Amino acid sequence: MNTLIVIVGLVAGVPILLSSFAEIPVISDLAQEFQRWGIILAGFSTFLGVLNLTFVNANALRRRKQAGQVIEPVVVLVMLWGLVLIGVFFGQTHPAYDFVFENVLKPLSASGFSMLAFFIASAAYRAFRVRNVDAAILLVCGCLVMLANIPFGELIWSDLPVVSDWIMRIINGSAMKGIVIGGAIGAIATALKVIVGVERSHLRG
Amino acid sequence: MVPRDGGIFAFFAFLILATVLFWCYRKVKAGYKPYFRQIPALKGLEEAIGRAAEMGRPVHFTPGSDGFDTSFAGMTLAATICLAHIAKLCAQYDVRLLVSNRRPEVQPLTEEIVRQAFLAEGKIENFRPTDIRFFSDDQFAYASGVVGVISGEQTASNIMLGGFYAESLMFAEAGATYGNIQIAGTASTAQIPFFVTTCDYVLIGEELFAAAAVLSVDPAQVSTLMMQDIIRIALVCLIAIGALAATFGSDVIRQLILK
Amino acid sequence: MKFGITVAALLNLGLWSFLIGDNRVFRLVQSLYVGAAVAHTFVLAYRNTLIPNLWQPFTEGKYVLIVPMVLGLALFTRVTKKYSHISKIPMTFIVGVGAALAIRGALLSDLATQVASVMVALNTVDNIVMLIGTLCTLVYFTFTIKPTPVTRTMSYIGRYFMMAAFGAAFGNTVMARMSLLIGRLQFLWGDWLGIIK
Amino acid sequence: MSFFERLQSIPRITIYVLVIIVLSIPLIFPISLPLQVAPMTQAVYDAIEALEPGSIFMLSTDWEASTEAESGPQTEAIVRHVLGRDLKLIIVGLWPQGNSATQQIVERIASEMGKTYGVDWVNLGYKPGGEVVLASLAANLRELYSSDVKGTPLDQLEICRGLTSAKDVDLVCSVSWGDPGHITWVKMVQTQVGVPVVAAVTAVSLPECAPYLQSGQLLGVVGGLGGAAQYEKLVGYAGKATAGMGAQSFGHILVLTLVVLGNIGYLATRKSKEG
Repeated sequence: MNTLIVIVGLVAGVPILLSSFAEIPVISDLAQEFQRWGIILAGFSTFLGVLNLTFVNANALRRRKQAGQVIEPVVVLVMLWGLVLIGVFFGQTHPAYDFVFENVLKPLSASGFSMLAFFIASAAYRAFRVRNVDAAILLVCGCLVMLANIPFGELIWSDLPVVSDWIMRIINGSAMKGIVIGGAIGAIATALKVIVGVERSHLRG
Repeated sequence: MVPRDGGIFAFFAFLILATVLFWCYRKVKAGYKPYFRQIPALKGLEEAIGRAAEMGRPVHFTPGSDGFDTSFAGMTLAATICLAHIAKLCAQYDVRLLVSNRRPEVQPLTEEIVRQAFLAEGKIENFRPTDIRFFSDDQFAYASGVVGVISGEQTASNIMLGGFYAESLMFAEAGATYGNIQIAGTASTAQIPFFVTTCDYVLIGEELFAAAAVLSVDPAQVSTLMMQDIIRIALVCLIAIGALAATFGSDVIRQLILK
Repeated sequence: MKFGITVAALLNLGLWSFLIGDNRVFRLVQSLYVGAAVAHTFVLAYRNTLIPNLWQPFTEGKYVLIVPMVLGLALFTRVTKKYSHISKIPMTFIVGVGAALAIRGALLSDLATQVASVMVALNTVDNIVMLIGTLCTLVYFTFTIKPTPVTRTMSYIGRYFMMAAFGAAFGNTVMARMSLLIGRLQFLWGDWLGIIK
Repeated sequence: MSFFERLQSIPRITIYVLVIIVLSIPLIFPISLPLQVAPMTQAVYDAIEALEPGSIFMLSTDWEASTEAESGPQTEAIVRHVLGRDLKLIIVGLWPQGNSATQQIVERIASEMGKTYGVDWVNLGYKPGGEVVLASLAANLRELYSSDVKGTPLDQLEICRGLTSAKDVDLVCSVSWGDPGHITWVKMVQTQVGVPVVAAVTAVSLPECAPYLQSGQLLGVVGGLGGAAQYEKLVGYAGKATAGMGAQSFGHILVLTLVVLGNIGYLATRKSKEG
């Protein structure tokens, strides 16, 4: 099994890696084919999401202690499988599917995230403190950027947009560059270890 | 065989990186122990779990939003390595450890790690598989699940390592509200500000990977760290030379890199 | 007032009830959302990937696709206790492909192009600051090299550059989250109640 | 409890209610504010203006409905510009909900502007896998996309006639909320096949764009709701983004006030404790 896993990792990774450097007749075609397989497997793993959610909720139903705990898992399962079946057999354009997407999924997705506005306001009030030099720099830059992005900012200080733009482009840009370049080295090292099979903790469990 | 644009540099850069990595790996395997910079957040872990023990309350841990199939897989990996250490400490201190997962594929891994740690400490009877939870692949459901654990289980410490998205704010805020000692670590740059402003200890960016390497004592991890440092310093020199050359009107180094 | 919009608005308020505290309505609404979100992702993947990229070419004679099909099905052994080790094979494949692509992206984009783009002539304040910031941030993240006075200073400067960047990120995030709430308020006050036109 | 201590302990719910009230006032009683177009927004507009009519413009829907408030108006403004310029609009996507939502947005705009599906625009749909999808798209687009979102083979769609490989795409715009998204496009398509990329990102993702803007890997970026409002101004209409700018300003002022209040209290109590 272990050898097999190392072989699969090498077979999957090496052609794509080699074709990153040059167009090599057979190897580049193989790399392309493997990439398409990767997409197909990603497609299968979306069904793994469906299966997992089903099992989790089925287990919750089985382990329930009171009658009241039935509702949520049942709602999840009905919604999940109802939508899966309609979607698979009739497609997204089916009125029921469209209704759920437009009036349940989309608004709930947006509403969930919009709650972050409340949380951020309260976090800004509670947590954003000038505790030390780090926090002071963070605070000043954060406030400058926030102020500069509204028309009132200019009224307070006419050069504010220029300063904010400079912070975003130069200060933030150079720090991000350092992070991106450093991150790239780390990413390459980790990926290399994955391909040659040194790094395999993700297969545990 | 036609080289791609930038393929020649990419090839040699890859060769150099791979060689340095291999060299470091051999050296560490042979018993070389490199110098390690102090990472305060690691001390913080002991403090956080120790306090949970004093208070008789659980510790909460989450390995973040990413699995192993995205470009952030490294963070999840580092998080699980740190989890092994955290689980060991929890087993030693008899602290209940709650783990919240977002990714279905990470769930069994975290469960196994915690089980192994409790087993190794001879405390397997304290291990409860139901404490290792999977909420949902969905970001918000996962987020509110974690908030629910922090508020419902009255955790004493909240440890968040891995890849995070917008949910980071909710976790950190919940932890702060319930007076948790909070430790966070992520390389998701958009989320670091929230952790810096709400947590007691933060592993910024690659400090997370470094922490994992220190904890794992695994030659593969340690040698990666060494290799990264060598390449990093080499790049600093290269960039400085390249910029000086550009100042005096020579574009040679730049052009070489883009070959 | 359309029926659908009222449903959406009530679900929205149900979700927001979480702001007061975790409650039954919130969990119910959230259950609806979780089920729908996971289903939608699968339905789209099924219709846009599994059918056109797997099933159609397979039935048209591209039999080599039996390999990803079997690998894909093997992925599902993950939900069983007994056979979950089989899923390691497709997992390794996915991770292997992803790792190779990560190397490709990192080498060409983040290493080559980004490194080259900092090698600028040091003839403006912007360029000098940009260079200092990038180099100091790089030095901050060294862990196994004994610090010298120079690298220690660079490391400090790097940390301050990063804190400034994180400040900018915080400011931007506040903006983003306010925008999201504005979108919902436009929906509630406008599309639903018709107070704003 | 002293005044300063009280300053530090405004209840959570009070803040929440304040947020709703402060954001709602300018929505219900609109105020008009001057709007300056940022250079990076202008750059996106210019990149689209520079394309000849009939050029292929690929719009990638890399967002979820969570950020619809930002990504929706961005999509709308850019699509209006693109269809108005008679470019061929090809939609792909790395995230599922954004793709379905974009389909609805474009259907509405297209019927308003008298544009035909399959001739002026097409949706090739969401595919899972992130960077694998884009690597595959860069290598062999036609093998990856054999049919559109409705199942029609690409060969039967007039719009796809000039589209044989990724190199035929004249400009990519990734409307993105994170990863996979605009950076994935840069890494897997821009750097590999040289197709120019612009992006419309949530304000959260804006700081991460700076290095790629500086290096020219991203030609321009529309950032957040503010960027969308600027783009609406460039295209010449006032949509949801413009309408939201007053509330946006009020929101920032509220948060700034909260930060200042909290810190005054914090510093004052810390001083008195030290003293």
